[in-house]
Amino acid sequence: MALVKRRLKIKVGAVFFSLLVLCALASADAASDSSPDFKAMVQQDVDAFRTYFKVRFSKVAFAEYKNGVYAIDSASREQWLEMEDFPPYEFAVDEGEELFEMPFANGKTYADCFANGGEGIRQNYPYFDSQQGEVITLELAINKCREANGEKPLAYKKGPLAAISAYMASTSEGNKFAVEVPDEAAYQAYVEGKKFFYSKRGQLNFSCADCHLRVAGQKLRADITSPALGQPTGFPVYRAKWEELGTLHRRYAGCNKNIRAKPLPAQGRAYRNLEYFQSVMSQGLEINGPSSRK
Amino acid sequence: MNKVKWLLYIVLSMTLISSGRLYADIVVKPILEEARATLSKATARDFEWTTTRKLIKEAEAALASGDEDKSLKLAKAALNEAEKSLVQANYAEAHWQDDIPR
Amino acid sequence: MLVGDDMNLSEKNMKIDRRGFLSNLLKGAACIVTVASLPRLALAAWNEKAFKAETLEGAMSSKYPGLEFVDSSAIKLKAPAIAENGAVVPVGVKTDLPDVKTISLFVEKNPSPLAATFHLTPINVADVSIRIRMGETSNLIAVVESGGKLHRVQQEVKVTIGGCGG
Amino acid sequence: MKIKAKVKKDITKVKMLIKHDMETGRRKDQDGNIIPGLYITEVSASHNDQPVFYAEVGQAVSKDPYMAFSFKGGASGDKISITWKDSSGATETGEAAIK
Repeated sequence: MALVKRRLKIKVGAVFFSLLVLCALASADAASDSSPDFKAMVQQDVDAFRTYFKVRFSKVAFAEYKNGVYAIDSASREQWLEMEDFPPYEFAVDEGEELFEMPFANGKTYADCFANGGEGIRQNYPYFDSQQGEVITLELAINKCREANGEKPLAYKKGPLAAISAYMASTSEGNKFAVEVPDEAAYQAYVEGKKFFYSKRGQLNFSCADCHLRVAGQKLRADITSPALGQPTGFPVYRAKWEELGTLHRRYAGCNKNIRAKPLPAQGRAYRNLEYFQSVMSQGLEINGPSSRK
Repeated sequence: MNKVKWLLYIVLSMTLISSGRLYADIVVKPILEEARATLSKATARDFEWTTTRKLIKEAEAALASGDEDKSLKLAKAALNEAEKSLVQANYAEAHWQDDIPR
Repeated sequence: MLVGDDMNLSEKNMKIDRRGFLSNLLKGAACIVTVASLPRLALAAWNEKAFKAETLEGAMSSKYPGLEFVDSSAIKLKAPAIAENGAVVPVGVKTDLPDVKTISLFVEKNPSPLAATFHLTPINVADVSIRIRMGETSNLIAVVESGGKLHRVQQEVKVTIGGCGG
Repeated sequence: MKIKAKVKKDITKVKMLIKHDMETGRRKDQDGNIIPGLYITEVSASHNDQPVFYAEVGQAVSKDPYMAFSFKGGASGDKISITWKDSSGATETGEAAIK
């Protein structure tokens, strides 16, 4: 409702005025939170985010958002189902399993680094490490595990690391995203990610939200954009465009390039915070990675 | 007499300026320098565009090959982009909350 | 150290050299021998001329010389109207026509239009599928050889380039 | 290679996924050199050592080729064997039991 009102105002031409009002509203929001309850603030965001999509796509069930654009586009969904029937990423999952089980030089394995031997835990990533003061994604944790055991880190966008991540996701299929924002430091990281999501970037001046929230489901150039809700659930993905498996941060870099913004480093702080925000927004949705995308 | 002297000065300095090197030093290089400095500010804020660095490189190449006019054009374009990306960063800082569903 | 090993692993999976071929032969000796001794297979070797033809007409006439085409509604060609990505286009061909000997798929505008030929025997159900590449928007043509005739159906598949991938 | 075979109402459906780059001979590497063509040309399958499928394919088949076919008969536990050959003459055979 507020959105519609705002649009009207812009149409009328009172851009400046409406922005002023919004700024005032935003700062009023911030000022009124003298004793912040982070969990409640995050929950409010989550609810508003979900409601937005519920209104936009009233026929799409919440659980469906784990399927990306295929949740809202029936024509491409059919092709996607054909791919998922015998998906090319099955090779990568096997490879990932082999790598996962292969002991390091010191005799230990990945299983020693993770809770529950690394099985069925994808939904708990990323999490905020209060001691380190940073967001830990699954891919970062895999490399931290390697380094703790005297091995070289793997490249973050594709290849062996993507395969291991795919295998770990495959053992977690159906588990629901359970990423939380426990304290103030975590909330800072979450807000950084949120800020990235809503900030316009690149020569084309688009934010993540422009394509995947405001015009989600509409044709942008040749493609229908996927809804932001549930975006991280299916990663890593095998993209037809890549003809191989790639991680979420590889996709972020591709998105940024599309809007002519210089991509930021995979697993750098900015993308990790973005993944954190997106995963929090997707809480309650099932893990179904790896999956195939166009 | 005085007028003639001034005219001579002007003609002389114009020839000097338009004679490649000096023109590059006085006009093109400062703009390029400013473009670089502005871009690095945008980069530091994670708002660099994929197109700007290319423009700077092209301007440098044109300068090296002695095409000052082309270089000036590219340097100006680069500076323009770098400034816009910085404006974008500032805009985002002030307005990123505008599109949040509430 | 492990990085290197990872590479080897995938290479190992990928590389099937002559030696690998030999050991595979030994493993699957029985089946390969029977396959090779089948008259049908002895007849149908890879049709290089048809696969290397650069025009639709050239590919069709090399594949099915001297036979006439009849447009047929008895063939079900399942392909997307708009391909998600030209690199992977899922295609299925089904028919109730009797005595199907071969099913071929042609992509008119591909550099080499013939994509595949499936050879069927009476034991088969005429229902095949495959994922193919399409370089650009093009007609996709399915040909079913049945009862000494060639039945044909075609459909346009749009391939979009330059999208941001959703 | 991965094979999935399932029998339903006396009809066995066999699906396969083959790990192969299917280089068309038209792609270029990072230095702009053409990557030589190397693609699967033939695929054959047998059921309990009896041939049930044969396909000739070309460069137009996607990377990591997927194909499926069906035949009458076949019972749970029967052996399906699939062999492919590529343009360099390399081959691979894979086996699976019908489910």
